[in-house]
Amino acid sequence: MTATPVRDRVTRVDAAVRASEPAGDYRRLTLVAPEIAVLATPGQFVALAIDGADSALLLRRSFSIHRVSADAGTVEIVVADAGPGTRWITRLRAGGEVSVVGPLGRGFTSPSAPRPCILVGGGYGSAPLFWLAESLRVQGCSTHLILGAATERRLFGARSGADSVDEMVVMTDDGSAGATGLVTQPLPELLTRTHAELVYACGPMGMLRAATEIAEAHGAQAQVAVEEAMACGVGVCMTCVLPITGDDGITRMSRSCLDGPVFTGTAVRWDVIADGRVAVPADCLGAPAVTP
Amino acid sequence: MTATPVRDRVTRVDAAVRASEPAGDYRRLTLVAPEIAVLATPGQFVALAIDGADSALLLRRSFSIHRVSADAGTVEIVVADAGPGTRWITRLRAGGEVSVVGPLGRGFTSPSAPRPCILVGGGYGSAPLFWLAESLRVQGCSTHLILGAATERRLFGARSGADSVDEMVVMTDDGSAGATGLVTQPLPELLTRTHAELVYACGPMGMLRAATEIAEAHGAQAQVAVEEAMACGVGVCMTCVLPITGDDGITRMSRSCLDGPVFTGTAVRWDVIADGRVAVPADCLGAPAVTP
Amino acid sequence: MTEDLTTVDLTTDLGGVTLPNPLMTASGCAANGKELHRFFDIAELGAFVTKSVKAEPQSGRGTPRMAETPSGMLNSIGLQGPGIEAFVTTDLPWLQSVGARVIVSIAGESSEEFARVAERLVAAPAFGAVAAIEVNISCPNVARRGLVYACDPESSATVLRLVREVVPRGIPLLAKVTPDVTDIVGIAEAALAGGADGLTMINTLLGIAIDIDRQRPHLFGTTGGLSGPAVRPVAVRAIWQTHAAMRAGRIPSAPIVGVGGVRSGRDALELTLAGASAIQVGTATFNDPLAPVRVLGELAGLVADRGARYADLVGAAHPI
Amino acid sequence: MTEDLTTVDLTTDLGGVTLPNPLMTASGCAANGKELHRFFDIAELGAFVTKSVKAEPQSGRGTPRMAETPSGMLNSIGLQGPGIEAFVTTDLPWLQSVGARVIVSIAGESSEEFARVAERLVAAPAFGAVAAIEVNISCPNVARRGLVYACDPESSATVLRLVREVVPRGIPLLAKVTPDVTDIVGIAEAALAGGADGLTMINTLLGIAIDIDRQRPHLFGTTGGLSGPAVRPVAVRAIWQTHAAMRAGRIPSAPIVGVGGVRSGRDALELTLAGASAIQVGTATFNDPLAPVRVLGELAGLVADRGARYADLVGAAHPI
Ligand SMILES: Cc1cc2nc3c(=O)[nH]c(=O)nc-3n(C[C@H](O)[C@H](O)[C@H](O)COP(=O)(O)OP(=O)(O)OC[C@H]3O[C@@H](n4cnc5c(N)ncnc54)[C@H](O)[C@@H]3O)c2cc1C
Ligand SMILES: Cc1cc2nc3c(=O)[nH]c(=O)nc-3n(C[C@H](O)[C@H](O)[C@H](O)COP(=O)(O)OP(=O)(O)OC[C@H]3O[C@@H](n4cnc5c(N)ncnc54)[C@H](O)[C@@H]3O)c2cc1C
Ligand SMILES: Cc1cc2nc3c(=O)[nH]c(=O)nc-3n(C[C@H](O)[C@H](O)[C@H](O)COP(=O)(O)O)c2cc1C
Ligand SMILES: Cc1cc2nc3c(=O)[nH]c(=O)nc-3n(C[C@H](O)[C@H](O)[C@H](O)COP(=O)(O)O)c2cc1C
Ligand code: FES
Ligand code: FES
Repeated sequence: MTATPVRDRVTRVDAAVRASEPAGDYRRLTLVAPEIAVLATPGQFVALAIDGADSALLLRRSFSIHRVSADAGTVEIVVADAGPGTRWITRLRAGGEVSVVGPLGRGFTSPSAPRPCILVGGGYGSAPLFWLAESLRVQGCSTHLILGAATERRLFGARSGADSVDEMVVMTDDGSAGATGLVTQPLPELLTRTHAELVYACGPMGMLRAATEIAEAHGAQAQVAVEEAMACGVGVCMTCVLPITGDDGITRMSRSCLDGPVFTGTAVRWDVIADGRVAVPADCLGAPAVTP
Repeated sequence: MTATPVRDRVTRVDAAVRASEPAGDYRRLTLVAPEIAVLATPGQFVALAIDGADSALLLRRSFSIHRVSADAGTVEIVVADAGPGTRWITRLRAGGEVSVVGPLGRGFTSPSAPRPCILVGGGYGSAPLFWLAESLRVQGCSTHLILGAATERRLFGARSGADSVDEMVVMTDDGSAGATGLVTQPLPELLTRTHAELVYACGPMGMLRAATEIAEAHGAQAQVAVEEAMACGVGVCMTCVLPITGDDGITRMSRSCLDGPVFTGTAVRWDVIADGRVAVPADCLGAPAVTP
Repeated sequence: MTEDLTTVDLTTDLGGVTLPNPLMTASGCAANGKELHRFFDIAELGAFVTKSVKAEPQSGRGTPRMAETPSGMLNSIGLQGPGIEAFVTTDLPWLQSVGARVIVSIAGESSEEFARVAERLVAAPAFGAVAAIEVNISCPNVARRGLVYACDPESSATVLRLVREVVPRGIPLLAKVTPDVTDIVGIAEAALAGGADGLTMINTLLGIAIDIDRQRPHLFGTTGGLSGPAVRPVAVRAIWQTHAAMRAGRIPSAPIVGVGGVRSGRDALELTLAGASAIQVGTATFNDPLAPVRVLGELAGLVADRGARYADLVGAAHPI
Repeated sequence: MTEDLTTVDLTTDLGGVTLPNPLMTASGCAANGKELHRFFDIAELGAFVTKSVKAEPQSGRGTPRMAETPSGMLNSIGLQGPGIEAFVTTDLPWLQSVGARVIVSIAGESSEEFARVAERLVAAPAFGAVAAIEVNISCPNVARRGLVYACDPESSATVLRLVREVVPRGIPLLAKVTPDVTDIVGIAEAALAGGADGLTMINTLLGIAIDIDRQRPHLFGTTGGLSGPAVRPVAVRAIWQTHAAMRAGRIPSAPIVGVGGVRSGRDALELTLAGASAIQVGTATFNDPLAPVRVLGELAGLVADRGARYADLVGAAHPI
């Protein structure tokens, strides 16, 4: 497979692995994919195939783009070993090859004018935030990053990340690095102090919901990057849906790979999301008369 | 998986790959498997798993043992890239690991007293013959090897093999090495000249049949190593059967992984074998009244 | 590949309609075209098969809607879609605008709903883009307590009959059947008797995955449809049995559109040799968004290697 | 694994017979014991299930008898075996000598043949080693033109009734069913009504592979049985549906022996949570001759991690 012509800002490419470095519990991979590097914006993601035609794992795995270098033609991702697919990826080494589709989805939206922004990243969820912070900074925004994880080894970017932002706060559940507590804990104080109107959040669902609610309570808007199980990543299978309320007030089951992964926090129907399941709200467009 | 205790001269072991070297169109792999090396005899085989638990290729692939070194604890095999499974194996490199079950099957039987022996190997079928020749030589037999293949690149052992035997004849279909012709062509003359009573043959079915018939015509016995598609290699699935006539004159569908892969040539029911298919002879034990 | 593939004759006949090549998307595995058109020109395919559409908008089920399984996956989408009205005003005109030959997949909870959807489709201004209609009878019949239409010969025939009444003769109807039956040839026969011009086989197999950590079914909807390379031998068997029955004159002859586990040109040829006149690529598209055109190219190479026309290879593995 | 696995309670009840653990070989995937006993002590298993045996010796089919498929395989052995006479004089005494708990799988071309085989087995001196009899009704009924017994409720019930008549009460009968039916719960119900004490599900799915180079079916016998991890979601579904019907009181309660695609302890637990009281490992044994004991060890670890007894996990994923 060779790279396909870019028809509409998305492509499939066989990427050489330039580097694979450990980063706490994660690995940071640098992939040579110039076609993707020139197109991507912060908050978009890529989908990697797991091995070749003889792999029993048929579906691609999705990863936020950590950063790109248009000059070097590289795309970086940060991968946690969470199962067989990510295990294969974390075992890739420089010189290996992997099929990559991207850039996918809608990324973060910048404020229309320079404003203070708060970024909240849980675990590897912080991966796309440094690149986002740098692009916000170029646009004249001040950037305040809260980095959190269960333990120090699950933090990503705690060492090098400070350079990308104006302020960085580190939190761990167990206090093994930074302050003890949840990543959303410093958020109210930070919102009050910075008068930020925008919160960018990436991490587990519970954290995204909390960030949305805290932002809302402070009159700010949250943009949340969700992580739904995706069979295709390109919008054709309808597995990755979430109930999202549109500007017209109507809730639809929307594809998080196409309309997301970044959604306005208040548009997400958190009320039907619990314990890894998402129900169809009764008022959703096309909802069955009686829920099955 | 670690090596299992040897209960009955067969074991499963995770073998490190010590070396993988090109040999014409093939690759010669050296596997560290001391438990197997001490047990094996010429004509036996090993069965290799293709990759780990996430491989879509579930069944093991079988390979004749080329030679063993009990001292080094190694087992060598010669592999042709014939499909997805063997492709994976030929891409293994030193430092890699592969699950090996062996030694499997019944190998070649030595003559009861020192005798001249003729060995006939087609393609990679020659792989087990050098080791066999060396062991025959230790028993005082003279050894005469005919090596054949379609082309030079498909010969195995044409360079180094001569040391293992008293006489070596090389044949290729296209004359790219040795004399032009089939591997069985020099057999009648050699049988007449050496007065050999035993022919050992390993290669494609057509060759095994021809070797059997020529040997029989010269009053010699052929031992042929067959290659039937095997799902398990260890005797539990009944996929690898061939119609074999026993000493009692009764033909049974016998497992080539357990009762073979080496059979007495005249015991094989060549009359029902053609074009990759084997029918059940009407006089076979338990044959259906009407063939389906 | 031995020769210029553009000279290979890949044309295939689908109950009176001739397609330039046999490759298609599979319903529900390609949405309604725009998404894949970013990767390749969907008009290059023999036909583009749309997601099954019902009369009204459908939210589909809750999530998780998918579980990966060895060499396959389970899905439980619940036919999420915009409804036929939005389909004919938005999706179909777009498909027409890019020059795609369209096979519209229709579904319903009652045989009347199928007919209603077909009627609305036929009345659409963009109906000219429609090459055939695929009638997805592998979906639950509410009147029979959710029993899938294609599990019952009579219900299958009824749906086809009602749809046939409202669809003009020149538009072939393909009945899409499920392999989860004791006698797939009997269902095929009933669908043909009802008015189908061809068959699409197979839909997914019913399956379940359990989340062993949460100790509950993995999918929100409990059961899902199994698809992907894992099921290919079942698809080949269904096509083989049905095509064999046609060759033997036990049921009327009709084109079979093969689907199930096709990932490569070799797989497409396998279904063809078993008796399929056209090939759909479904789940493999999730692995490779270019799979439908890639498989087309690979198939063209294999047909060329055999010095054959595609049509000559249909059912060629049958002894009689 | 958190604790000493020898303390984990893995006992399971199989229609009155208690086994020390739920792990078994699958019929036809372990021959009759000697071959695997080279790799591990088969008496460590909950039970050893033998290759289906008929009245007379069987040559089985020609070759190729197998085709590898994605995450699975097709087989077409044709029940090759020594016949019941040789089985009871050679195989069964050997199994008894190593202390194995034996489940003998029986087959026949007529319901009378099933009964005859069972009768001979019951009369065998080594019958004391037999823990249960598995009645493989997923094989063709010659009287009904080769229709598989387990495709028809009535034939299924008849076989079980005739076998039940000749087998002493204390020996459970397990009816082994095929998933290639429209309504597997209906077949299960019929088998139980006929006299089965439990069910083994699933046998292989009917499949075909085509050799695209020779342009003919790959298997000598054309069709084969699909097995391996590829079919696991179908096995889980069959077990789930049947166990759910038992929980709801729609059919009588009975133990289900789960089989289909189990390769790891996680897979075994998946079938257990769906409703299986025991687990057979078939095709995975071809990948790893130690698979049955390896899976047993892995399952013990998972049961221990959950601080549970095995029996508590049977069907635990059901909401009600
Ligand atoms: C938009 C997006 C961005 C992501 N970014 C990152 C990232 O930057 N770094 C990172 O390490 N991981 C990221 N993930 C999660 C990552 O895709 C999953 O961890 C991975 O798919 C798990 O695959 P597995 O085979 O290792 O695990 P398994 O649990 O065995 O996977 C089984 C199946 O479930 C799906 N699945 C399991 N967990 C998840 C999950 N959390 N999200 C989505 N699908 C899942 C898999 O894709 C696969 O199909 C992201 C996911 C999405 C959707
Ligand atoms: C006893 C024995 C000894 C062998 N010795 C050697 C050897 O020394 N060197 C060597 O290169 N090859 C040897 N082979 C053949 C080797 O096992 C096959 O080439 C290999 O299994 C093909 O696997 P594949 O995935 O590459 O090809 P595929 O054709 O894709 O395999 C598909 C399936 O068919 C089976 N199969 C295909 N071809 C053969 C074949 N020729 N024999 C048996 N099974 C087959 C495979 O095992 C697999 O299950 C031997 C086979 C046997 C039975
Ligand atoms: C996510 C998904 C959604 C599907 N939706 C539909 C559908 O709406 N209508 C339909 O007829 N088949 C649907 N199918 C079935 C496919 O069209 C196809 O018959 C099946 O997946 C087997 O082919 P495959 O193995 O190539 O995927 C769907 C399959 C998948 C995986
Ligand atoms: C080679 C082979 C032979 C089999 N023979 C029998 C048999 O004789 N009797 C039977 O009831 N099932 C037989 N089966 C079916 C298995 O017992 C089992 O039901 C099926 O393979 C599914 O389990 P698995 O996926 O673990 O293999 C056979 C399966 C295979 C692969
Ligand atoms: S992952 Fe397929 S539509 Fe989003
Ligand atoms: S390969 Fe399984 S019995 Fe020989």
